[in-house]
Amino acid sequence: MQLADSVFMFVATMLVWLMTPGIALFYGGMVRSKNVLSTAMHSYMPMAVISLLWVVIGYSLAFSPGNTFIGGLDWVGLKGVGFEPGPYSDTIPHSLFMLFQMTFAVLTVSIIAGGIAERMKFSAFLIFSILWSLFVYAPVAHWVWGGGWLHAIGTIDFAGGNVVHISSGVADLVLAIMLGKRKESANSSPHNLPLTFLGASLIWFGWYGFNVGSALTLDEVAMNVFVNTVVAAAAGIIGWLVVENMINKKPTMLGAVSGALAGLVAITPACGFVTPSASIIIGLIGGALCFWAIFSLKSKLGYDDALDAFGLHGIGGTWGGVATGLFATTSVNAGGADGLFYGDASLLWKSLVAIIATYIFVAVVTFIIAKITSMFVPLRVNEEDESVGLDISLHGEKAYHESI
Amino acid sequence: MQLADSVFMFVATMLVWLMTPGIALFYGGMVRSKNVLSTAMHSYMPMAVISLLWVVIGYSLAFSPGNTFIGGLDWVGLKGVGFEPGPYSDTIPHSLFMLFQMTFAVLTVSIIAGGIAERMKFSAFLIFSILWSLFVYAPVAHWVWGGGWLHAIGTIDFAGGNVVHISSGVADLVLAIMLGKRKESANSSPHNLPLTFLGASLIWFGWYGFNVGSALTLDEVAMNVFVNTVVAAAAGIIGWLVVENMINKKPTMLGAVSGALAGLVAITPACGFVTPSASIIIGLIGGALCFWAIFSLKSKLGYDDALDAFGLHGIGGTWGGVATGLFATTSVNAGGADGLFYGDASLLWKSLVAIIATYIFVAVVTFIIAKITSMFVPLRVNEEDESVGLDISLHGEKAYHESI
Amino acid sequence: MQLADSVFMFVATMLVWLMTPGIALFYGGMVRSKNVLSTAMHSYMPMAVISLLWVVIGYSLAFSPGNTFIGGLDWVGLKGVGFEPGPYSDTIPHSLFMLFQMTFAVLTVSIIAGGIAERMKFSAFLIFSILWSLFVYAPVAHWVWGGGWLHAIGTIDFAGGNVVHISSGVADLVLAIMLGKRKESANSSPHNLPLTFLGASLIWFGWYGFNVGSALTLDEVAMNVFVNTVVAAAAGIIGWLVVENMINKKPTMLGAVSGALAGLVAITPACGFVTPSASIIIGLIGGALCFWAIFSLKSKLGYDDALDAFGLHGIGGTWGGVATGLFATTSVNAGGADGLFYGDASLLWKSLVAIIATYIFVAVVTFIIAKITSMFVPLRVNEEDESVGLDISLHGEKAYHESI
Amino acid sequence: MSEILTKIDIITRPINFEKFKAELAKIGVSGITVSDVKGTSLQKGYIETYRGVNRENSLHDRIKIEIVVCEVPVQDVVDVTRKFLSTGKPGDGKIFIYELANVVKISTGAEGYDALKDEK
Amino acid sequence: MSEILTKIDIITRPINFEKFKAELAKIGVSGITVSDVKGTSLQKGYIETYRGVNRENSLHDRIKIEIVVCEVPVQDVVDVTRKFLSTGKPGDGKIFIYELANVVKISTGAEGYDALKDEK
Amino acid sequence: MSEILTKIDIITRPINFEKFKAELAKIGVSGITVSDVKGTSLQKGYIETYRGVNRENSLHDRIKIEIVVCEVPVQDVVDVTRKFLSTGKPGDGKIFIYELANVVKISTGAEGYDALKDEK
Ligand SMILES: Nc1ncnc2c1ncn2[C@@H]1O[C@H](COP(=O)(O)OP(=O)(O)O)[C@@H](O)[C@H]1O
Ligand SMILES: Nc1ncnc2c1ncn2[C@@H]1O[C@H](COP(=O)(O)OP(=O)(O)O)[C@@H](O)[C@H]1O
Ligand SMILES: Nc1ncnc2c1ncn2[C@@H]1O[C@H](COP(=O)(O)OP(=O)(O)O)[C@@H](O)[C@H]1O
Repeated sequence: MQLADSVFMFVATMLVWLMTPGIALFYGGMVRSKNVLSTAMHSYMPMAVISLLWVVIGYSLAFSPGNTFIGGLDWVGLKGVGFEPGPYSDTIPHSLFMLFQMTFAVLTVSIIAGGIAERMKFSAFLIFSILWSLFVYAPVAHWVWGGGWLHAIGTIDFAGGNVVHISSGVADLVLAIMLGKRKESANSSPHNLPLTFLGASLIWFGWYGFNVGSALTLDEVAMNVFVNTVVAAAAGIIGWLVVENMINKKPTMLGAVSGALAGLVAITPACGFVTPSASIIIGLIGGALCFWAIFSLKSKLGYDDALDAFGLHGIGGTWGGVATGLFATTSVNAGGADGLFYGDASLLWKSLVAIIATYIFVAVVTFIIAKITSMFVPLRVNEEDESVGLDISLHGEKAYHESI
Repeated sequence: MQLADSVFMFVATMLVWLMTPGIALFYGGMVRSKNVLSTAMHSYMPMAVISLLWVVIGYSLAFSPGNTFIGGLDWVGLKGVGFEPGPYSDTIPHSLFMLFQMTFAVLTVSIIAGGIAERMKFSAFLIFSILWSLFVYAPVAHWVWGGGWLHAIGTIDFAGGNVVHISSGVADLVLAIMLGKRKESANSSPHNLPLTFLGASLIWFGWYGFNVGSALTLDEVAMNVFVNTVVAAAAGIIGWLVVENMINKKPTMLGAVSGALAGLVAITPACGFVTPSASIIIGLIGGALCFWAIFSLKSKLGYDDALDAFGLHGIGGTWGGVATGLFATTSVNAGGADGLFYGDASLLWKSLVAIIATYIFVAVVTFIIAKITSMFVPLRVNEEDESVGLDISLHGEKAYHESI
Repeated sequence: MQLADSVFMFVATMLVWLMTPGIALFYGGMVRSKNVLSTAMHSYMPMAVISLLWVVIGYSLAFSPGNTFIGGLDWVGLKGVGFEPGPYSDTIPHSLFMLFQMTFAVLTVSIIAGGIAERMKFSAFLIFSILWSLFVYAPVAHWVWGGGWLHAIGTIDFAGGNVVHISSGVADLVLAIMLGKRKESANSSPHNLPLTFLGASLIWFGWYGFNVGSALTLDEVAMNVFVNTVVAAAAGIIGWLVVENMINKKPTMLGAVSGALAGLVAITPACGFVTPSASIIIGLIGGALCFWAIFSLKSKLGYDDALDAFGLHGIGGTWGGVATGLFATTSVNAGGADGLFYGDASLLWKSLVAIIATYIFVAVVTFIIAKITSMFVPLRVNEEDESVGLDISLHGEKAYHESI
Repeated sequence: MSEILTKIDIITRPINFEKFKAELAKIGVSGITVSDVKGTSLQKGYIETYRGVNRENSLHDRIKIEIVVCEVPVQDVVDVTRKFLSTGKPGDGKIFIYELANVVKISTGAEGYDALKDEK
Repeated sequence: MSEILTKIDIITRPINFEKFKAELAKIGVSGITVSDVKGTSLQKGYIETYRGVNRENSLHDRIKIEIVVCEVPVQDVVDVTRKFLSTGKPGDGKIFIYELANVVKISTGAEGYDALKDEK
Repeated sequence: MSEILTKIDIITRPINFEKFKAELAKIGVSGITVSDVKGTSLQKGYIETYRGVNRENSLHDRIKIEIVVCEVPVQDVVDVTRKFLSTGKPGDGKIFIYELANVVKISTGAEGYDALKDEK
């Protein structure tokens, strides 16, 4: 046990915790004013529901010893998860590790809310998110971090590229397609970009806890993660804005903050295994690629990923996984592996296996869960509720009131 | 002295510090746009006035050895409050403990601003808050934490259910009644709920510092507090929304964030003494009860507690005190006590004594202080200023400007 | 190496990091709604550009051993800046010190954005800020902290009065004069003061990392810094509001938050060397003086320092430097010096030399850099773009969308 | 009944609109349009002050209520309005009355009297 | 051509304005003014609820489109509007038609027909 | 003096309103109502771009100034307006002039000329 490590992980947990309200504000600013509260609720409710679920069973399913596919039930109801260090770190309380991981589980669900904005029923999303957390998040987390098969074959994912970003991105895409386009999607501009700016800043802020905290201590690897996270985000901004400026002749504020997040997503799986120079490249390409995906791919394929959670987290996370296979080097982290550019092609194959497996598993199970949910309650609100806005129709509130 | 503890308490102090601007934003979003700056000012000024007062004399009155009712003057002007650990912790600087406690003193006053919104004079609130901090906050804090009589009879209040929440809630209620109803209270909807959402998120964020930090180190008790705080807030959301949905058929965003705060208030006194399962129950009931108090009690009794500081902090804090008497168990904290459900009824009686004594003392002294204040300056603005809005009439500012 | 120190500096770095988005929100709320994104971008882009520049060369120029005027190139590309402690602290990783300092370099540039708001071209500011960071920030930081001549002659500047505040304030003033007045400056009220309130709160929050973190550990000096920072900010609010209330009969919310920042700026250079009582005086005068500078000086001299970065950071920083020369005492910090009120006039002279040298150097080089920039791209947008608003004309975005 | 269409604009302080609406509904008004406006007249303005700079602002928050009537006598609307809104203090506002050439109900194409006579 | 100036106010739901504008441009409308308003009529209101307190709100978000025409026949504008906006459901809105006494173009001082006949 | 009531609507760019108001006060205008509107006419629109999606927006921020006069000659208002607002560039805006049937002052019930002739 090492008190300073515990303090560090307390701080990291706090930082990641703040990302979820950050997502709510980030998303809330991008929808129209008649849907801001509904959107915020989608991102906020996981803080209630998934937190409790995690304590009751989610943590056990994801992290307790089980089979290669999913954890067991040993830690149900936090049995055995107390102050004594657990198997994942000798220096911090097991319960602190559990809370740190809880913030990831909550965040992942709240990211999904991006693609479904402005049309999914609140009750449907609640049911969906509980099932999804149990049947998608817990297994994927187990595969990578809980000793499951992805870990066994030797893939590496430092802070959750697969677990958090690809899985939420793909789930978001599946839901967006199943829900169909928003009626007024062609016509819906972000109603409050300063709110989005604020949310994005809180998300970035929290990301330091997310990435650096994933080292579970502030050692040499962690410090490298810290530097990598800083430069990848910076490079992501530049990557996005340069391409945006080339195509549209305007560098936008929404582009700048989106680029930062793209860079952060991209560096997430790689941050503990690559050098700062590689991080700059990963961030630059991450920013450029995510812009391209949102700008070109989305309009070509025609799905309505309302707030681009797939464009950022899915594409960015995929690139991050590939980049790990390319740029990873044992010179910065003996516990990692060497990537293609350091002479070993196998890591890249493993990364691709991990990515493809995650895509397929998440897509299939998300689809099934959504179908099951729709047996109980329709996924989408009716036309009138959608045109009036979900704030009034589902929650009986309006975000803003002027004098009349 | 233990450096890691100091770092932890630095972090905790920062977190609690942030709750006060959080309150300002939380409240600011709930009033009409013509009063948002005035409301924010009520919550912000304690950061100036009460901070200085604390350094000069407040800390000494609350925490220095004195009699059973109030502290002495030994630590006036921070005399003897330096880097050396003080009597409250061996492992952190005395001055750090003093600053941590300062954030509580500031926050408590800023909570009161909820009931008086949209009609109390700024100057009156300033005078009131100085007197209140000296003659209400300092003694009550001394009773519970400074070695006063409530401590002597064996009541327990981990993070300030009595000191912070009941005292601010009751003071708020007394002022709300003395001020009377807002002229347009029937007609005043929150002008900016995203602002309220943001404020509530910052408050919740800070609450981890509030509760966990009250352990003064990150030991086993502290980790239990951390888990309890997480689950109680989550359960508070669910408790509120379930009841709200039963009654009004709509789960609201304002309800969700209010429920989180209700759960947090309720767990505050108990968090160091109860199990996580008990915390879930305390949070659930906390959320449900506060909704009921605001929904039903307020309209029945007819007072205009504008932003429901009594409904949340008073009612929630009272339930938290009772719950401590019910659920406390020495199995999680040897320094605590066993509650009714663990075989000892005496703690419940002590809790009730503490609650009732706090209610009476705070109500009476708040009333007297408000009366004294009103000798110097009227408590309430005149009708015209109220209808124009306090931002323009008292502060000469408007929160928002459009192009005209 | 001391893990707890590293954790502390991680926290401090996070806190200072948050100040830059805080500045963006603080400034963004003060401009008109047609320029909020442009203003935010000015403050946000340093997080991308200056961060990378810092890693590549800025840190080396500022902190690596060089001559008395500027650092060398030894640490270019972070060569030698790794996990091993560097020359500036034995207890934390060198790379952590580098990141902590990065947040200062970024923040300083983002402060400058205040004076140029609503009229400077985005591309011009980008070019300018890169040059400025290299040719102004790096040398001045080197003079004071990197072993340069100001350090050699014995001036003391705890957390960056000269390096951060005076230099950004003066640069801001020079740019504001070179750009000329905004066309509608007489007519431009802050469009969203709650946003400004939020930004100011984040800035204040971060300032604890800024000042206390500058001690690089949480020792006796650091704790004194913490207390001083708290009370100076509080006193700054009171100083500003008292004078404002005397002159305009209204204590404003914008005044309160500006006063807090004024107090914080003023205490920045002195915080490690003075007593809490002195800090209260420094804060009070800081608040009053900055109000006076903005109220009276600006209108007399007629420059359009749009968001008063000079009024706050320039004037406040100057007063802070002078105050250090007056109030510093070795009784609180053996590594400091005694000021005039403690019997030694020489520190005051040194402070004045430092201030004057910084004014002259920054003013001249800023002017030259701006002139050079204007050879590539005009500094100011054209009339039509200015009247349409920079958000639409430069960034192709509008901050807010209503239903039409 | 002659088909004279009249538009009535009421400019007044922000008010409890729901109550006023109920009063108007009683005399048969079938639709109302409201908007936020700023108004100035003889009331004195107020001073705003930002960082020491004072700015006079003579624009007060007002609302504009537009009512088109045909069947309902204009005088009734004026009377109800005065009863509800008159406080005797400056700023109570004004009622402006215009003639209208025609009204068309978009959904049905009904014109004039019929456009307003919504099927209740 | 007689110089009759007509003002047409359309009150309807928030719509995709750019498309509607294009339709109007086709028949020769040279300028449009739009604003956000709130409207109430026979549609039922909705309930807002804040911390358990229910408040009925019968005001719906509407937009008001103002068009002044001279050359362009009023009936054309009405037709285009009905074609574009009519859904048959309550809330489609109303078109109010007024006569105008004069129009002045500020930049040139041109009046009436000339003020509207912008040089294309 | 014949009691002809006239309403003048000015649609123009957002301006320094206080100065304009002072000019109007000089010629005797006793009250003004202002609101934010969006306007489109022959000026070209601008492009907004959000995450790569371009959207044309032809609506510009405009303000609408409503003035009702009786005593004051309409031409005076037009002249003052043109002098103050004309820049010669497109977008200066238009002045629309209507006849009014009546005005009522809510507080006193005074009508027509008397309603506007505020006791100064
Ligand atoms: N002549 C006018 N033209 C246009 N609007 C007017 C005129 N007179 C008054 N108004 C509008 O009516 C509002 C209320 O009028 P005001 O004169 O203040 O009320 P009262 O007649 O009760 O004093 C004003 O704020 C302004 O918006
Ligand atoms: N008599 C009226 N006077 C003023 N505004 C009206 C009137 N009737 C309708 N409106 C406005 O038009 C809007 C739409 O009218 P509504 O009656 O709902 O449409 P529909 O005729 O299709 O039912 C209303 O919300 C209101 O703003
Ligand atoms: N025919 C019209 N009907 C309604 N509004 C109009 C009309 N013509 C102009 N406007 C309004 O007046 C504003 C300014 O008019 P515009 O034609 O741009 O000015 P200018 O005549 O100086 O070119 C427009 O943005 C629009 O809001």
